[in-house]
Amino acid sequence: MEKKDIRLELLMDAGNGAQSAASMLINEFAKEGKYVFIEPMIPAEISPPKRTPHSMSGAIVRTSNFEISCIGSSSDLMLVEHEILIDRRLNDKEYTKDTIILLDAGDERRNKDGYQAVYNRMDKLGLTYVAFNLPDVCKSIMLQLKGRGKNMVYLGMLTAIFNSNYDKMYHFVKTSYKKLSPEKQDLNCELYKEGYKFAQSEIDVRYSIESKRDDSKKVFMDGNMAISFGAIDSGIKLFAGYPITPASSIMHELAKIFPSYGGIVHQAEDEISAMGTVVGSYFSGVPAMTATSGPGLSLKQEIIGLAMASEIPAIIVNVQRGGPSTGLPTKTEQSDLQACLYGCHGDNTKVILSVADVEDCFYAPHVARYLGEKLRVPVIILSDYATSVSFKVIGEPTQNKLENIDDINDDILERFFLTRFKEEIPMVKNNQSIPGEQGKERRVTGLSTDGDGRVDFSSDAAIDAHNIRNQKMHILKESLQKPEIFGQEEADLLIVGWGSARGVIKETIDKCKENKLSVSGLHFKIVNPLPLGLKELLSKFKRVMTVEVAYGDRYKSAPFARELRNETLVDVESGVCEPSGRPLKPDVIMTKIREVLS
Amino acid sequence: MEKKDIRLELLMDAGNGAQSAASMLINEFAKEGKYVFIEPMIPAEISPPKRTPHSMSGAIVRTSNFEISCIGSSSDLMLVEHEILIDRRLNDKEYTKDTIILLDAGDERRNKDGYQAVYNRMDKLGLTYVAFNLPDVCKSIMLQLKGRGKNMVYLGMLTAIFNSNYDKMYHFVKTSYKKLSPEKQDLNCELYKEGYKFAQSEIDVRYSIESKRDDSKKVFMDGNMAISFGAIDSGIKLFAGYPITPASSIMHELAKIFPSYGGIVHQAEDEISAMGTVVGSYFSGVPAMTATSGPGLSLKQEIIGLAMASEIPAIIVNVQRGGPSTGLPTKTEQSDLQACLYGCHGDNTKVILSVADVEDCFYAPHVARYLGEKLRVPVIILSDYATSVSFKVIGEPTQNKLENIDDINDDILERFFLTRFKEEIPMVKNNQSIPGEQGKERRVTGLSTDGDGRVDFSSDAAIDAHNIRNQKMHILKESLQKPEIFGQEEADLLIVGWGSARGVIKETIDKCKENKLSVSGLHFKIVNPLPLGLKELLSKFKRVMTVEVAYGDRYKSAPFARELRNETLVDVESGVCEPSGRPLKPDVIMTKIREVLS
Amino acid sequence: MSSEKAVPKKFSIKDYKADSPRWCSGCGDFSVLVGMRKHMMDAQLDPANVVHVSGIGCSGRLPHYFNTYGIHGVHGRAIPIALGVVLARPDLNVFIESGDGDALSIGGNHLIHGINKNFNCVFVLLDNQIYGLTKSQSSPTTQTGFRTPSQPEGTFMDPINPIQVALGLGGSFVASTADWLSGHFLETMNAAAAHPGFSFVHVAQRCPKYNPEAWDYKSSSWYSFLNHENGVAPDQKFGPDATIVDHDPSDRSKAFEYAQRVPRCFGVFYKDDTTTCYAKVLQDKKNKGEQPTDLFAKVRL
Amino acid sequence: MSSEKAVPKKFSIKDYKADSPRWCSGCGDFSVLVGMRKHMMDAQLDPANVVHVSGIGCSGRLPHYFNTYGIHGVHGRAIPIALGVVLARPDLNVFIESGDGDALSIGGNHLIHGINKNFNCVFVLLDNQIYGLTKSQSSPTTQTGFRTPSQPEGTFMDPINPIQVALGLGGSFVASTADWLSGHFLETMNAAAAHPGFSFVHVAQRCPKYNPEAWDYKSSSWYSFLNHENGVAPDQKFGPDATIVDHDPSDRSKAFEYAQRVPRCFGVFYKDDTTTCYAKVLQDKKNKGEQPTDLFAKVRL
Ligand SMILES: Cc1ncc(C[n+]2csc(CCOP(=O)(O)OP(=O)(O)O)c2C)c(N)n1
Ligand SMILES: Cc1ncc(C[n+]2csc(CCOP(=O)(O)OP(=O)(O)O)c2C)c(N)n1
Ligand code: SF4
Ligand code: SF4
Ligand SMILES: [Mg+2]
Ligand SMILES: [Mg+2]
Repeated sequence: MEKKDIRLELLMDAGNGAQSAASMLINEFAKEGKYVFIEPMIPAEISPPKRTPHSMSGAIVRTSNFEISCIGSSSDLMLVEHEILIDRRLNDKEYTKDTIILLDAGDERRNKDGYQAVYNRMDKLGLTYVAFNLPDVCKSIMLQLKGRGKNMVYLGMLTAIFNSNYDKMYHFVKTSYKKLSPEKQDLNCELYKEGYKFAQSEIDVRYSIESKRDDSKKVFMDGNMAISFGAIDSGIKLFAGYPITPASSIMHELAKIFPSYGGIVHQAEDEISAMGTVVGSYFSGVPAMTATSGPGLSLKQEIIGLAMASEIPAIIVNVQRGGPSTGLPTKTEQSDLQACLYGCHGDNTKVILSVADVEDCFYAPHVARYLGEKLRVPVIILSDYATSVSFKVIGEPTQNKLENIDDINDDILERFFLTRFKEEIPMVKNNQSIPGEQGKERRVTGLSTDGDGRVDFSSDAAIDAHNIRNQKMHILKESLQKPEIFGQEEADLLIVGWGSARGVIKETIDKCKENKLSVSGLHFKIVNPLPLGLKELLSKFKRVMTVEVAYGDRYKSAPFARELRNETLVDVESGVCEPSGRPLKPDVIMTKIREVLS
Repeated sequence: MEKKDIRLELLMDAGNGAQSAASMLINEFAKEGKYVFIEPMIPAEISPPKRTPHSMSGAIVRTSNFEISCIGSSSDLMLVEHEILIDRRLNDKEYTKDTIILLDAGDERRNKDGYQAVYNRMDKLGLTYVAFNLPDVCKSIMLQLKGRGKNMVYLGMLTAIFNSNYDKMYHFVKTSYKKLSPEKQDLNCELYKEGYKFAQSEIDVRYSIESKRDDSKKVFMDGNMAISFGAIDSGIKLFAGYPITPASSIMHELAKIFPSYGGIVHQAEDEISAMGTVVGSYFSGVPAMTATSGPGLSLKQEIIGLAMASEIPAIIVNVQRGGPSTGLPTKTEQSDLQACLYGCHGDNTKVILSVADVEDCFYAPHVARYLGEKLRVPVIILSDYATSVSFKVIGEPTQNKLENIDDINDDILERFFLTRFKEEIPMVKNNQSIPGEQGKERRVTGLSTDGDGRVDFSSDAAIDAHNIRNQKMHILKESLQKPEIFGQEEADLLIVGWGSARGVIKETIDKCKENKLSVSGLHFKIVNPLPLGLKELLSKFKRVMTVEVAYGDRYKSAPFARELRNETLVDVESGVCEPSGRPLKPDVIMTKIREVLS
Repeated sequence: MSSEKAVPKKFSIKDYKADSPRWCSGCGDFSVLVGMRKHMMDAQLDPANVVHVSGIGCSGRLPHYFNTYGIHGVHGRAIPIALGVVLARPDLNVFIESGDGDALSIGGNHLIHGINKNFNCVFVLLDNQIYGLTKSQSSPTTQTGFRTPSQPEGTFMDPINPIQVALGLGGSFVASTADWLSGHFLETMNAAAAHPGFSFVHVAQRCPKYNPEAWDYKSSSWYSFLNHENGVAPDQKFGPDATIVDHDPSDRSKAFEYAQRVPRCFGVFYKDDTTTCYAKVLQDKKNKGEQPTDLFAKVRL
Repeated sequence: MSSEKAVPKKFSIKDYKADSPRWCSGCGDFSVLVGMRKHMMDAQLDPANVVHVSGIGCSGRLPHYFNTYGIHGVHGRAIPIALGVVLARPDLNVFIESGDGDALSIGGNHLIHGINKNFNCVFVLLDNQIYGLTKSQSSPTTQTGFRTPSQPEGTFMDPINPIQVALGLGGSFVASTADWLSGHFLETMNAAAAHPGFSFVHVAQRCPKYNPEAWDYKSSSWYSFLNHENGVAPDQKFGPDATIVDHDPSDRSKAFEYAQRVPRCFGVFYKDDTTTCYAKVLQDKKNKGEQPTDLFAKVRL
């Protein structure tokens, strides 16, 4: 089947190597010039017992001959290790009538009824499936590998199914297991080969995508790697963090390479401490960043407030996961927006950036430094689980090796729909020197102060400080450009989103165009403050609704809808607002659009 | 001068006993059948150096022959210890052309220029002032008391000025210094007498208020005492807290008496810990409460989220102070609303009550228990500095000795504009047993679970849980009555407020009526969720604006305005929104009203 | 209710079983789970009167697997939550399960104050010398030089010695055992539960996934058992090659010495049943509280 | 800039003075303020290169009164903030001022990890055995039986011994002095500043307002001075009746003994200049870091 765009899924028990097989495959895809996007599915436990729904681990791979910016809605092909996994996965409803399921029937003898039930379920859903049994040769090799290696069989199968380059992939497999003994390396290669042969002869499903030649340099990374590289390139020199899924890999990546770039990685005893250390460093003139996720954000609130009140910049990455509370650590959501906006007690002014994709992750630290240091406020970078773990092939970003923030490239500001500040930014405290500057010694405090930084509890001092802090944010507000619009500036419906919703909105609007639906899209990267002129912008549409991976209903607006309603008094509806733990799906949005327009 | 309503101020250096003198005075006023309201002014430091602006300490006393519900706008009389204090206090602009200032000129020899500057300033402002010198006899007695006792002189003066009962007050003074030696007691009484005599003969200012006889039982307490008593009466059995101004006195009050009522007071090592202990206790079936202020609220957020997700009730009192960060610990503000609403990461559902006055403080714990236990969610009681420290004479509340929350009195629910739940409240976790119940053992967690309470990361489980949690709040929303309206249901202008704004709104609307201005008032006690039908309600007014002790401006709505805008899409303006640290003033609101209506 | 005493129901091990665990195979948490169930059965605790409280981590999942009451709280805060249970309901048996990261990193302050307050509970520190659930960052007990994603050139600070810390904080019961020493573990749990106050039990816990080197459970020559009639007897079945050291658990100075000793020791380091219990003091105050006086007496005009 | 070395400017005491304090008269914080200014002058620290970091409390106001750089942070978190300064700028002289509530109650976890990380700073614990700024609640060091608004029948738990805790946590420099012993205080500060690592200095601090009984500064017979050539000499001017005890600060076990001793001791309990410093390790890693490699090398297709 010649296609422009394919999504496949490889689902195995945790620990069986589905993710590494998938990443080898897409590495090869990418080298072949295809566009790829991969979203791993990771259980919340380390190695949950196999053959349970909890052990579902794997990867969704989308590949195409055009730039893709989201993982899509449903899979064309699912290669699944056993009946429990497919049963679990079907609940997520990411299939269509055209989905083909390849189900390994190797476990059928252990649970005939289970398999039968799943066959029935798939029949009932009208799904096409192939139950296959691996050849004995695979089984015997796997026995020599103590049961491991099935992922290589599957990789072989996928190579055949996707008409990928067998030789190159074989070579890749061979060189990927450097840590294993030569014999084991060979056995893995054997398994790969046998899988390929098996699918060649026994599986009657083929996909191909015409590869585009494109000689520009490409890199392949996930959101968290991009943030780490971005942190380095933006001139941040200190990272303080406490482990938490899905933010930890930023610390891991930096721990490996930061010292070579003159940076320090500090694993703190908790999130409060990490936040304090960032503030101490930035006060001393050294740009610093922390990264966390929901529960850690809650803990950092008090010190974020200190940074704000005492005019110390601070960069906080918050990788949103499923909530509330400990929630669903390896699922995605966009529900921390308001905790970022309002979480700290008292009147708050801080900048909140969100990232739409891997490229944004790379540049967000630059912008965070620019805004944080210019305004001397904390800046939160909001990412989410899906973005943090999703790998994408992107053009290699230009390196900036930023030192002085005034040297920041206009392109980077543009990417976040920002104009360079033209005016002097007022400060509550007139003196903003850093330690070492002689004759300008100063103390900062979370207490109310006058312009000289002296503790002052008078009404006048309090009001002045409030005014100036908010004035700073208003200057930023006035420096924001119109956010990104997809489609016409006037239409029957506008769908609005932020952060990782961009790709989905873009793709949805493309589909709407094809279908001649009068729908446009609007996407925000800076979510606080919001730009001027929004009311006028939104008013040009008959209806406006947001798409968010966050809760909303008839009584309670979804978070971003709520902010827009307040800001514009336009009846922004909470259109798609299901915190399911899964990324937004263009199909779900399309269904909603048709419902709304009908 | 015969008046219906007088406000006086006694300002002295911290540590000189202004507050105790004022409270003796108003105790006597109250016994005479007057209505009284007292707001102490407390420096943020313990004993800041005398004769500096930082040492201003004192009390504002308002007394009248009708029920008063706020401290008012400006003082009729100020009795001030020295020139620095009056200079500092004039900045707050709580005077009118009719204000009379009695300035002790005893320090004039220490700072002639300072006094002169202040005289000039008062002249310029057109204020009436009397600079007086205490008779030598007072000075020599004070010498025997090592400089103390001036507050008793002033108390004597005020007794004379207010035509209060000298004998009774003398007796009161005598019995108030039980801890002192008999000689010192006598010296204090002497000073009182001399002060009285002095004012009788030398000060030509007199006020009197016709006392109303009213034989109903009266009690005299501040907001925090009322919360403590309310906690006991509502059947709460455990208090866990960490000291923080202005919440600490709740813990102090309870520490004195809670054990006699079967309660425990636990001073935790920090706010996070206190919150955890409340959750542990409530999970075990024992109603528990914590009390804190801004910075502590920020720290508690993570565990508040746990309580919400795991369906454990918890009662959190947050006494708002000036912010952000450490801010102005002994000033008032209403800026924590949104931190309460959204502070914790992830989708949040919790009940937020606010208290309008001392009576509400007494009943809020009852309602918090009712809502918290019925819905099994955290309930935040929002008070503020002004309410917490302001003493008021109120009719003695009926005691309820509540055990089972279903026995709660309808009147108490009514007070918060609430109807008793008629339906069963759905729960995410079907089993809500408490330890000790056999056969119903269960585990709770902040992770996503299914209805049986089992850890479940599937989309279905996550969505179900989100739905049910929000459904609970919607049931409450539907049980809310229309909030309190002052004035007509249709008018040119509606002013809206919450919590401690009630008294000011009431008084303002009364004045508007007198002035035939078409203005109504609306006041909320439950601030989350908001009642249904608000859009219709607000739409009947040509303009709507909030009055809040919180920041707002043309670009950024004040907190409550923001919530109303989102909820109703009505253009709710941020009318009076100055976080000055001082309570709302009817005069300031009146000025704004005239501006808006003109 | 009938006034006759009910015949005590005999609880069997399965009365303590709930959901099935989701740990890696070979994880020491399984042995702890089994050992604690055994302890509860030995003590014939009514599951309805037991509360397990935990933080977040692989170890934090333990409460889910006991058919008792349980609170799987937030990271590092099990102690304050458990204190709430104990203050509210002194009739319940409270166990706390906490990891080395949970207890010694983010939860350190509560450990200080839990030990200091000496409220009645059994505190089990599952020390696998690693952050398990977040995929193997250095914890405060990770061995020097061990490479982790957060310190890839090797963990560079010396590990905290949890036993020494517990003693330093004035712990009234301080013991150490290992997940694989099933007899010793059980006896340690029994002794801990018998102690009135905060019983600190350090457990050497295997994490085959991320730190298999931390504890060599296959040999026993690298450790000693502390032996005393007031302590716990050596486990000669599972630790046949361990040396045996006599140690009187009332001797605090010696306890400090043994805590720092190489080869390291398992057993009861210190025990003092007479230390003031915070919860008990508060409960006593409450119980001896005079009859309720007039709530408004003080404020009535 | 000229290449000649500038003649070192001589800083006088007034170069260290900023705003005027707002403490109660007679408060020990005044003496600490004066003592620390003297220390900075003795060491001729350039005020521009000094950072004072504090938490919240009466003691937390100290940084405002030095004409140096300073961060008056939030309650209990001075240590992490100071670590940020030290990691970022090893060239600066960092002092931390913290109260007994700030350091030992809410800030306990950071104290554990600050001491353990042993980063270079002088940590001054102003111990007035009470929560001053919030008006006299019991703190972890309040003497048993002392009545406070939070424990009105008398503080009922035994106070934490901060020196013992610091030693138990492995402190590399642990000393105690008193605000009114001006000579001893100054010398202690000098010794603390000279120590590479986390110098824990406990200061008996008078709070005449809320806990005048805590420290009897008028007599000196109730304490001893620890005396050693590697320590700090006794202050015979202000403590004429104190006994003098010889103690070698390299002896940790003895240090523990003296920490628990009655009469209590002032002086250097323990000192070890060779303990690993966290910040230094990280800075060394960074400095020896190879030249920047190609940022995208690993991820380029
Ligand atoms: C506030 C907060 N910070 C961080 C995390 C992430 N987290 C979960 S478990 C864990 C540490 C686990 O290590 P340990 O306590 O040793 O338990 P183990 O998994 O080894 O049993 C961390 C950092 C969290 N859940 N909450
Ligand atoms: C998060 C937070 N909790 C509580 C407080 C209130 N608070 C201010 S200072 C203080 C304790 C002061 O005691 P201590 O640390 O001993 O300092 P001292 O005033 O005695 O010098 C407390 C509880 C606060 N500012 N922030
Ligand atoms: S990661 Fe380690 S501690 Fe966690 S379940 Fe696996 S083996 Fe056990
Ligand atoms: S309360 Fe105590 S510590 Fe605070 S300033 Fe007054 S005397 Fe000093
Ligand atoms: Mg661990
Ligand atoms: Mg103190």
